[in-house]
Amino acid sequence: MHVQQIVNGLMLGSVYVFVGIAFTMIIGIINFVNFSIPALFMLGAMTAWALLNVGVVAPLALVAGLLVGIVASMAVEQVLYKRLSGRDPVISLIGSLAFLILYEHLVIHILGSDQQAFPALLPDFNIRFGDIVVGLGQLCGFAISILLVFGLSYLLKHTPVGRNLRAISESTETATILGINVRRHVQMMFVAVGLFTALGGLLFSLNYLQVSALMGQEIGLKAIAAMIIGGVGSIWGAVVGGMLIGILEVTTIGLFGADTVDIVIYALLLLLLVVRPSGILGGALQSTQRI
Amino acid sequence: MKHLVSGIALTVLAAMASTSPASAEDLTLGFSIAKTGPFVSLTLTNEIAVDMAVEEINASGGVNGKKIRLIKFDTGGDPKQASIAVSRFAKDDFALGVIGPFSSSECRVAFPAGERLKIPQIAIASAAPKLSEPFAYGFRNSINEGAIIGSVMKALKEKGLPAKTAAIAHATDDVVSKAIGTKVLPPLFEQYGIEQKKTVTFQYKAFDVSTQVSQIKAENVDIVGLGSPPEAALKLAKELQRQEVDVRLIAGTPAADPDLPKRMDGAGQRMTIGATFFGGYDESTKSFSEAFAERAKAAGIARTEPNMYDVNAYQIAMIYAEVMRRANVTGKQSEVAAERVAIQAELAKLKDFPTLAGEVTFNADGDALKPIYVMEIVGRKWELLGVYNP
Amino acid sequence: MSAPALELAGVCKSFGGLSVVHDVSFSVAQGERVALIGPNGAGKTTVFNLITGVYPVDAGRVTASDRRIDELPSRKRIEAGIARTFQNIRLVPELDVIDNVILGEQSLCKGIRPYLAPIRWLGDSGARAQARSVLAEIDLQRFDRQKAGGLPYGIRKQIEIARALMAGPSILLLDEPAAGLNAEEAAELSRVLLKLSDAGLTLLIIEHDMHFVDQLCDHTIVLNFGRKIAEGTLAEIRRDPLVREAYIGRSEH
Amino acid sequence: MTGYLEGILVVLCINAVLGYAAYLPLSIGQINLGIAGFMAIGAYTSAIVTNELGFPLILGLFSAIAVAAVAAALIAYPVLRTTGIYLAFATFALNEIVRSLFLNIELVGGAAGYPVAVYSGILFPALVAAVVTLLMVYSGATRAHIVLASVRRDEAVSDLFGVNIRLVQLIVFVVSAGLAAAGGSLYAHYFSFIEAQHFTVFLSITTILYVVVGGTRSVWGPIVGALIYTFLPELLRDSGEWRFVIFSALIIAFIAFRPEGIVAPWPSGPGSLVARWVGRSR
Repeated sequence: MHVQQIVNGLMLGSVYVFVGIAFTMIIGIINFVNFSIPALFMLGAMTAWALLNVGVVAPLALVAGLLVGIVASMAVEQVLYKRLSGRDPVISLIGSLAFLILYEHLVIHILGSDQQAFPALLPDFNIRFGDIVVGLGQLCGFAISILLVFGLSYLLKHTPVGRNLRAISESTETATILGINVRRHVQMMFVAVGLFTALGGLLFSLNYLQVSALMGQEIGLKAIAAMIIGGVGSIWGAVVGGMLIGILEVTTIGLFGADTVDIVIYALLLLLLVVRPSGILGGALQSTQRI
Repeated sequence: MKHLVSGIALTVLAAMASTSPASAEDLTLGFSIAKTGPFVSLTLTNEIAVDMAVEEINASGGVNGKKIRLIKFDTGGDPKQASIAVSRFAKDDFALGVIGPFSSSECRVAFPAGERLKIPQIAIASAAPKLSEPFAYGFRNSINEGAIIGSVMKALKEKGLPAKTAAIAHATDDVVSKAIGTKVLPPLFEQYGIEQKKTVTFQYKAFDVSTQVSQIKAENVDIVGLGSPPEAALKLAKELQRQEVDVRLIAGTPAADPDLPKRMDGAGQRMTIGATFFGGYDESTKSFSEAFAERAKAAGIARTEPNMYDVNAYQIAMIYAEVMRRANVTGKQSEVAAERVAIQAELAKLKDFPTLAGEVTFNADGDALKPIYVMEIVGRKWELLGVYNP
Repeated sequence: MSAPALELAGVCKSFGGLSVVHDVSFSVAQGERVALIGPNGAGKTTVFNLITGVYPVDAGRVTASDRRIDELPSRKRIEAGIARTFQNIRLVPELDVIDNVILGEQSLCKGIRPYLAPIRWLGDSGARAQARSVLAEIDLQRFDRQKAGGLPYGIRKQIEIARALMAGPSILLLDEPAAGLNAEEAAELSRVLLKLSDAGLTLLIIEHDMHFVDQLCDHTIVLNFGRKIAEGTLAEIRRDPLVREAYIGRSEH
Repeated sequence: MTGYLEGILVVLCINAVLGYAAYLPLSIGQINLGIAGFMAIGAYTSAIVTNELGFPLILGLFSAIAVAAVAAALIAYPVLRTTGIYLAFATFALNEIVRSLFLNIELVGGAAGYPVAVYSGILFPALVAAVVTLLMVYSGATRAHIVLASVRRDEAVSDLFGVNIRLVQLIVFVVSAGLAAAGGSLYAHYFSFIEAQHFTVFLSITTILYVVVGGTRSVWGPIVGALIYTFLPELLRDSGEWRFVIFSALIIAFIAFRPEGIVAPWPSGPGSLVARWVGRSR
């Protein structure tokens, strides 16, 4: 039976990896602590659900979900990043938290706060090996996130855009002096994070077949833990951190029961923050001391 | 800075003025609703049921020749607001009693306040065991989970349905679910000679229960006793379907949502629960459901079928009308304190009061005793298995 | 001859292999007014940071009136009588000028009592009185109730001096005090510094304005690429070929 | 005093005390997301000593503050090794740990919550809130306010003038925990019931948000923030869910256009915009 539990752990971990990457990308590259990401995750899913509920054809609803995620992310950039660029990350943390609460209450007001069943677009979104069940949603989510990690590493190392982004992550002032259009790159980052996080929300809904206005909170908190444990700013760190938390959660539930899950995970997070704030893989993308 | 503080003080006075003074000839009742916040999907429609009851009472001549006047206050499901609601109803509106609050967490804060102010309250959906026992002025028009799930077990036995081995799955961070999982189910399983195997736990807001279901699958039991709110029941049923685990879920009132079979979308087949209302039971319940559905559509609410909490709220209004009649209440401001005590006395000895969906009695703890409808999910609808009196 | 107010012996500092200060030694006698000059990037501000402990020395010793201070934590060095100003203004803009100055005597506040007095409401007694008198010394008392952030550059520069004086230092390190001042303001400042020096305060000043140095200092040390290349009166160092080369480069002949 | 206003005023008192618990770390540039955790420690301590040991109300409050302060002092060493957003994450983890612990300790009722016998009425919370406000406003006039503002603006310079940065951070962390515990005690004894699910990290977050709106650079900031956070939803009472949307939109507007909050000594007055742009280009 353990194989199924490990599969469950990996599948659960892949959700945290997906959102963890979004967090670590935006902190690592433009030093902006974006706590509104869990809301973008939820907005993608809830928009798609609402449209499907009204009878919109599936592909259109899914694309609309992505668009809403992007627009919401752009709003955060316009209102917060544009005005606060350069100010300390503490203010960006507080500002993005306010956006998280705004988006959640907006959705609660329009679509209600209770949990909805996401229609099963594919009859059985799972693959079965003997009695082992593997969720296809998470599998593609995991595949996409690994693809993205390779893609992003390649982009950062070998392309001009990547070089510009790395310059920006070192210091926005010098990047501007060097003639890099920082604003355009930052906007591109926010669009990428919006698209990517909303996609995460859709994959989650396809697999767990459930959405709610507050779904972002539970996943967001654990994804932040994954980012930190892996190493703030390191994309591979988010992958390692996410998987570790997934497995840890599954084993803790198996051994001690669900009520100790929060204690175990956040105790590990606190320990790591104190002993090794740069996380398991260290802030590869950017010097963590600066934050 | 100065102008700012005076600005805020002005707005405070405006907020106070909104509470209209009680006119002499009305009997005032407070209605504590959770229109925003976590319970909104269950509470949204309580207002319709209570309005229907009050209109019915006032149309048939009111109580002792006086009309019932309702003061509504939205607590948003927040315990602090529920306590503020009670002190407002008691001190500002001179209410004779309070319909609500809705949830256990709100009751735990509102009942002590009601006790101090000596104003009766009848909770709509609170099911935490022994909650109202220490409060003379705290009543609950909901049945404790032990009686509900007991009836479910009785129905399974009578119908000879397979129930030799059982597991328990309950949420750890919701007081009612934890009570069901730890204090209600184990003794019942023993009483009915069912071999209890593993207990699995989950957080009610957790989105992934695959681990727990894999543990249940390993036990291959006949039934799973469930202590959890509707959302978690939905998640568990869907995961059981995904991992192809064939088992019958049994649960209490937290999972009693008329829309649950539709939301299960094929999962949770043969899930059995007990509830204090079944729409299609008899003529009076059918006509109530139809009238309710019209108003729900008019109000643009997605769910048009009344849930048991709507019926509980409707019954509470009716109970108040009855006890106020028995205590021949006048509603004069000077008499309000004495009349609240009289109402409390009448409520304490309320026995077999006939109302919609059966007769209501309040036991010594202040909880309701009324018929329990045991039903199971077949396809996308609830099917009635039997009616049991606790 | 009493021990020098400040003495550096063989002080070195390098950042990641780049040697910024190399074997610098000099001493400043009690009550003396010494200028530390050199082209940009010569390591002048780094020397100040080494003296005040912003970062540790890699080698060498720093002593103040015969007491070794390079091992003291930066927080304790001000108790050894060393106060400083900064090249770019580092005041607290949202606080009144008088509060910024009061911060200067922070090192003299021991225990809990100094933190209990409501100095803002007590009008002119205790800390506020002393701060106002220090401001008066450099003729800035008219700004005491204004926010430090809203004042012109020159004024803010001098408020930093007042803050440093508040700590009752024996030696005052001034980092380009005349920068941003016009001729008249610079003359006024040097008149004030002369008065303080006559009252026994030792001054070590980083400055590019040679006229200001000439008016004020009797002894000058020249740094270039982290090394001391000359020392002496201003007239002597003007004739020193090494100094001329450092500033205007070697002639082509 | 109407029943309605009485309840709202007690909520205002609790929000003000909690606001000062969030204000202190903010006044030296730290985000402490563990406020709700220490509020829980205060609430449960006060409830236990009054329920089980028969302590009077005032002793319940003091033991709540004492226990929370000691807990903060013990945990301070590891937690304060982190800075900036790491400190925010560390205190957020701390908050979740404390909440989950209370959720699982059966002695205090675990998930079922814990009833509180001793009722405080409205005078006690009003008195405690008034005393806390007076103390904080008084501290605004002392040297402490100068040191805190200086540590917030420039730790290096403060250190050079003799400020012991580590000690200031420790004192702020412990006092903030004590204030949060006081808020917890007031909550416990007025609402007569406490449950661990109430003290989530989102309670810490909303507290910090309304203090930021009120202003983190003046001792009046938390009071103004608490007034707005308590009364705005009441004014929008009939607009249902919209009141939360409007409230969070208001916070975003402040953070984007006036991050220093309503009550801000500088930049204030007509020249502020110019001064701010000068400040920004520094």
